Amino acid sequence: MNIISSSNVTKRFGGLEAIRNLDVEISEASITSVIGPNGAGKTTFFNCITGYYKPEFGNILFLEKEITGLPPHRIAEEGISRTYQNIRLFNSLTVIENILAGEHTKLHCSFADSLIASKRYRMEETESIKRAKEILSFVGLSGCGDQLACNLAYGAQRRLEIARAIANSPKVLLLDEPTAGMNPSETVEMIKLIRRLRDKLNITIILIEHDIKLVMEISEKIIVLDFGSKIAEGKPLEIQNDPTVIEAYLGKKNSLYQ
Amino acid sequence: MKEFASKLFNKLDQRIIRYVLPSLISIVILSIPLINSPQKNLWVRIIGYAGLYIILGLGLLVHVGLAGMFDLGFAAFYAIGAYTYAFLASPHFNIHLPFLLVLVLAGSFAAIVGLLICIPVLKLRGDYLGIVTLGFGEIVRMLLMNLTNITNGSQGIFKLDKPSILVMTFTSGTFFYYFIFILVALLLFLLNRVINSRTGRAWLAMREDEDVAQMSGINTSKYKLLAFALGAFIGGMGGAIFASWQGSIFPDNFNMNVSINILCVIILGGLGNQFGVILGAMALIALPDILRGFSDYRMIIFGLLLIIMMILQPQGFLPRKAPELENKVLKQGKKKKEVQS
Amino acid sequence: MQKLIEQLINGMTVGSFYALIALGYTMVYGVLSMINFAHGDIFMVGAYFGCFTITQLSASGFTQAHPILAIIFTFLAGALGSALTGITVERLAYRPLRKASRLATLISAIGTSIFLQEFVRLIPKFGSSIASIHFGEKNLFPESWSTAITNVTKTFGGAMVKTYPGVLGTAGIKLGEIAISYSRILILAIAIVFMVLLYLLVRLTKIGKAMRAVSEDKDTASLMGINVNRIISNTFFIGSALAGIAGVMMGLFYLQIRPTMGFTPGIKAFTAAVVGGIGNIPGAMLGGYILGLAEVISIQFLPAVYKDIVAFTILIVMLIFKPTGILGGSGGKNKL
Amino acid sequence: MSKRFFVISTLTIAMVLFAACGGAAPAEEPAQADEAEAAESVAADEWGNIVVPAGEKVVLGLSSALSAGYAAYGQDMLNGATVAVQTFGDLNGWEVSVEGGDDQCEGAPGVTVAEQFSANPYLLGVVGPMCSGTVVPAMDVYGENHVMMITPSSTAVAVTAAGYENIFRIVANDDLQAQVAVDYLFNELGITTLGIVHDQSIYGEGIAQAVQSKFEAVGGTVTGFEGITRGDTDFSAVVSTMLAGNPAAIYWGGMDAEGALLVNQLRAAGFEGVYFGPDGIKSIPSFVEASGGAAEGAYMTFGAVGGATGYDEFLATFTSQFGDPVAYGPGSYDAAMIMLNAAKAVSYVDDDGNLVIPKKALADMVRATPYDGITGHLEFDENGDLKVVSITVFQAQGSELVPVKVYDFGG
Repeated sequence: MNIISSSNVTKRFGGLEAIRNLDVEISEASITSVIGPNGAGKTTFFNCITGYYKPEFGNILFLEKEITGLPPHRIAEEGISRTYQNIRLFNSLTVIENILAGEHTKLHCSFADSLIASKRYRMEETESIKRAKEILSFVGLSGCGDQLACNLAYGAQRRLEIARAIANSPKVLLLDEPTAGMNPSETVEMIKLIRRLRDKLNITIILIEHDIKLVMEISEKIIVLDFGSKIAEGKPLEIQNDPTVIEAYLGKKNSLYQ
Repeated sequence: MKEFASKLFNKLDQRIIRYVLPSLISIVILSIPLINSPQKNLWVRIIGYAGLYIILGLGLLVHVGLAGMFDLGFAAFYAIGAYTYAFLASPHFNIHLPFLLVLVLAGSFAAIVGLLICIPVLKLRGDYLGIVTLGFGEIVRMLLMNLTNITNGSQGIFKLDKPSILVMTFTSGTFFYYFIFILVALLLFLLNRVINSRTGRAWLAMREDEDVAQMSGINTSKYKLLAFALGAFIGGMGGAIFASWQGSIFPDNFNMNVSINILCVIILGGLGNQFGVILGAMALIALPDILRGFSDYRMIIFGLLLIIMMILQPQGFLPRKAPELENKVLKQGKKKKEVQS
Repeated sequence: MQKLIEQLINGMTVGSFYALIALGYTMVYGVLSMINFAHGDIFMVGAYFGCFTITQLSASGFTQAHPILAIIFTFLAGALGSALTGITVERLAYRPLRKASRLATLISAIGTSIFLQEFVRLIPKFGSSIASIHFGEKNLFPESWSTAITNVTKTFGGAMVKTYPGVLGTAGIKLGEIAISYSRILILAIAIVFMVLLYLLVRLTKIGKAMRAVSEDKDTASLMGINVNRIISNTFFIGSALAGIAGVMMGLFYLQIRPTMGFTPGIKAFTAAVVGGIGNIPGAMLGGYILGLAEVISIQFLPAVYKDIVAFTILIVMLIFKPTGILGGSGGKNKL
Repeated sequence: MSKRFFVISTLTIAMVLFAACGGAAPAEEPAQADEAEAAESVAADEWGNIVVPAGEKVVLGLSSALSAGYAAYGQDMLNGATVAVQTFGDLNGWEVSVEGGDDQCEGAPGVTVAEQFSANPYLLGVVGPMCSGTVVPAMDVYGENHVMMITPSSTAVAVTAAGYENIFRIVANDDLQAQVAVDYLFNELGITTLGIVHDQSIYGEGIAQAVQSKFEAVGGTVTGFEGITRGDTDFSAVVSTMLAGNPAAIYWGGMDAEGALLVNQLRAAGFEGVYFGPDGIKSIPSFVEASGGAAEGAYMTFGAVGGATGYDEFLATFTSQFGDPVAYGPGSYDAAMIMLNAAKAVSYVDDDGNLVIPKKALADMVRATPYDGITGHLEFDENGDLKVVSITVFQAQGSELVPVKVYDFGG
């Protein structure tokens, strides 16, 4: 069954159409890659799903439920979270605090609770911190929980961003170039992590990626965007052999394997 | 062995920072009015007035330090609180409500106004919010100045009630001194809880990156409003205390310099650190009075000190110290295990 | 009707001052994204340099002989005085805080503002105390020097209001019912000329391009081989010079200057810069004139005391509908 | 975390409860919150004595704006008091020193200065505060600590209305000044239409309101009542709204800086009528100079008549050190002199060789003895206001301010 399905979504910036009549179907617990040349509208598509942009036309369904035009925080509550192309952490907060902030939608104690330090407040605090630690060890960051986020190494920051994103146990996770700027070994780690996210936590993964090798290796379905519209879609092998894709995106066939 | 020693020392160190120092400070602060010297009233006045600015600073801290909402017009809430007191506890309208009640009313009224000004500007950020609040602050002052038939305009309101709790009426500065510092302790206590809660972290996240905060599921509008109302509430209470202490108020008491001073207090103290505010207030409000010896050179010295302090300590005296949650949890985990076994 | 037109002209005059000062705010904001709170006082310093110059020139009879030249010299002195103050302030009070949070810089700027005001006020005291430095019986300076120092400092600053000699006069032209004094026309002209010059400078010249590059992204700019520090100094130089010119204009037109004269115009100009979209040069000019006109127009309908209320209300409403100012880009996303 | 706060807050509460016993006591009767020696010599003087040991200086406090906006006037007052102390010499063998307290013309700092002075055991009394906005909150402190206070400049009616026996004023209050202004405008100059502009300050708007009501009372018509913002420089908008009502005279309620700008812009806009202001604009040279000649012929009221007995000597000493007095220098001189003379009369040296000044006696002496100062004949009524107030109307002629009519009240 489809966890996310968009039908002819269109987003304009002034004159140009960043995405044009985009129909996309993402099946549950799958790993899907969105690829395409720069400016093909990949990130814009993410921004439409997460509610940062409101598309002019079309609608996006999440588990058969209309989420188009909902404010971002509502969509996050529904269970869609994301990471960012250029890492955006809460830099002057500690690693754990970043995750705790990510847990926001899972917690319920109100301002008043915290004022009077109600039972719920105390329990939630301990609970949330425990969960945060579990997440830390899941992404392999345990031990640096009390460092400031900005002091982490680059790869660790990427992982922390994912940790924050999964802190409110989402159903769908949008990864915007998760391995950008990583060295091969870090990339391998990241691939493993992404797999585990899906296998262990059963999270549907949609990722934007330029590293074709990675894409081919990891994804069960690939969506190719060009100038804002979908030009191809299918299993990695189909995409590799799809003439339009080769034409529009990959140029020469063998460049795939560089 | 050596390790153990250093560990022990660290522990002691921790203890000192956590308990001994604050207790010492509070003892010193609390015992000032008890010294029997002609200088007493002066110091009660100076430190007490600094204490008032701690309260205001904590209010603005919620706006700027926690929620990251640049506020250049905080004096407005201070003024609203003060005038609420003047209306409800003075011969002006011949209403004389009890002190504590008016205190809460002043805060609430300031909070309501805070909400009203905040709602339309929720989308504004950074300096744009700053300039709007600045304008708002000025507008409030000018309205106080010009709605003569309500506020008595520039001529101010005199003979405000001295606070009376139960049957006792207090006239001495000593009362205000203690009252202010009890309130400070209470505020510090509560704010600390809030900061280390879901709410507080939502604010901090918002301050760090509003978009990401929202896409992490934080309803930024709601938390902005909450922060603004809370800050305004604290500011309003401060205003009421000021009014009852000074006994007469004029619109000029709430000009832009007041807003700027409060901002200096929290930045000097260290943004996002509620204890920094104490140091900031002491430095900023008490300093000019301590510099009185320099007579008419004092303000130029004050200006210089501001620059130097910022260059030496750009983070302020006490930058925010994040709680060490990871270790804390470890401890608790162990405890649980012990219980089980 | 002709009242209204006269009012509009008044508004334009006031607007010119706001606009000229706002330019400094907006340029500094562009390159450092900081609010230079001391800008209003740099404007004040310029007025004092101008005042000193023209009083000396008048005393020596030069003004009477060549009024035009005298006025030009005065403007030069004011502009230079402010400009030098500006770069000094940047070097000493702001540059050490380049990496710190913008609020830290703000406080430093506030400190600078207090310092400049008090300094100008206390100059005579400093002068006399310097003049009277002596070791044992021996004075550091010979009699003539010390008197000179004392006099110069006395004529330069002090707590008392200083006054420009009224060189512009109140003569004017009458277009039918409408009376416009030449001085107002002069001010409008000067302001507009300098704004156009600045605009061309930033658009066309190499240094202008460098400035825009720095305001886009310091690091990249420095990678492109631009000396960021020098560009920032230049920005302060130009912005402050404009403020100095505004200061001299204010002195020539309103005659009196005082150490605290910078505050109100400073705040108004800052407001104007934000209305226009801070960091945006044409925006600053536009904002200045909008604010100036808003003030006078409001007086047509409301008591004068509501002037500023109206001005600020317009500001707020405008920002609610255009959160980054009229010509502003994405400047609103600046974090604290 | 919160544990630590628990510790502190409980500690706080404990301390407070314990302190409340000590703290509440002065609350009932503030008189006890006074110097230590109050106790021993209460018998001699119900307000206690000022006891200055040999070798110590008697301190004369002066509260005014010594920094920022109004520093020029504040400094002038300080200079006046300094000259007074110089001319007076020693007080029964004790040296007198002037101590300036910078109240910045604002309320809160003014109260702090008041506490500072009240805390000084060797303080004789305080000249000032300068501004009404300072006096009103500060006078409670002076009153409750029985610190002699004489203001040479604050004209707010409220000052002496509070009924403190130790607070005096040697300048006409707003009402009298307004009365004089209105009388001179209406009767002397025969002006029936008046426009009023004020600076929205406690002082300026206060006197402007008084003028408005009094002028309407005598049957004149007020054509406009507008306020300007202090610190602004362009009043042309107000000017043209004012002139729209075309009044025969404009009354300015405020200080000299804005006053000069206003008259300048009025004249530039072609206003030929009378320009009239309160003591706030009687400052030489700034008002006349700053107006760029526009102030020529302008009128102003001022309490102090220069040229009274001894004024020239004062002027000589003053100018030799500080240049020309700005405004309240002479008044400040007289205020100081009154205090010093009274102190000379009531003070005595006790057995331990201390100079003793009984506070109540000092206040009574000041009230009882008239003094012929350089600003005229000064004699107090029971409120501490002048019994006989002489207000002089000055006119700017050339660069001089020439007295044209003297009004005497009471007596």
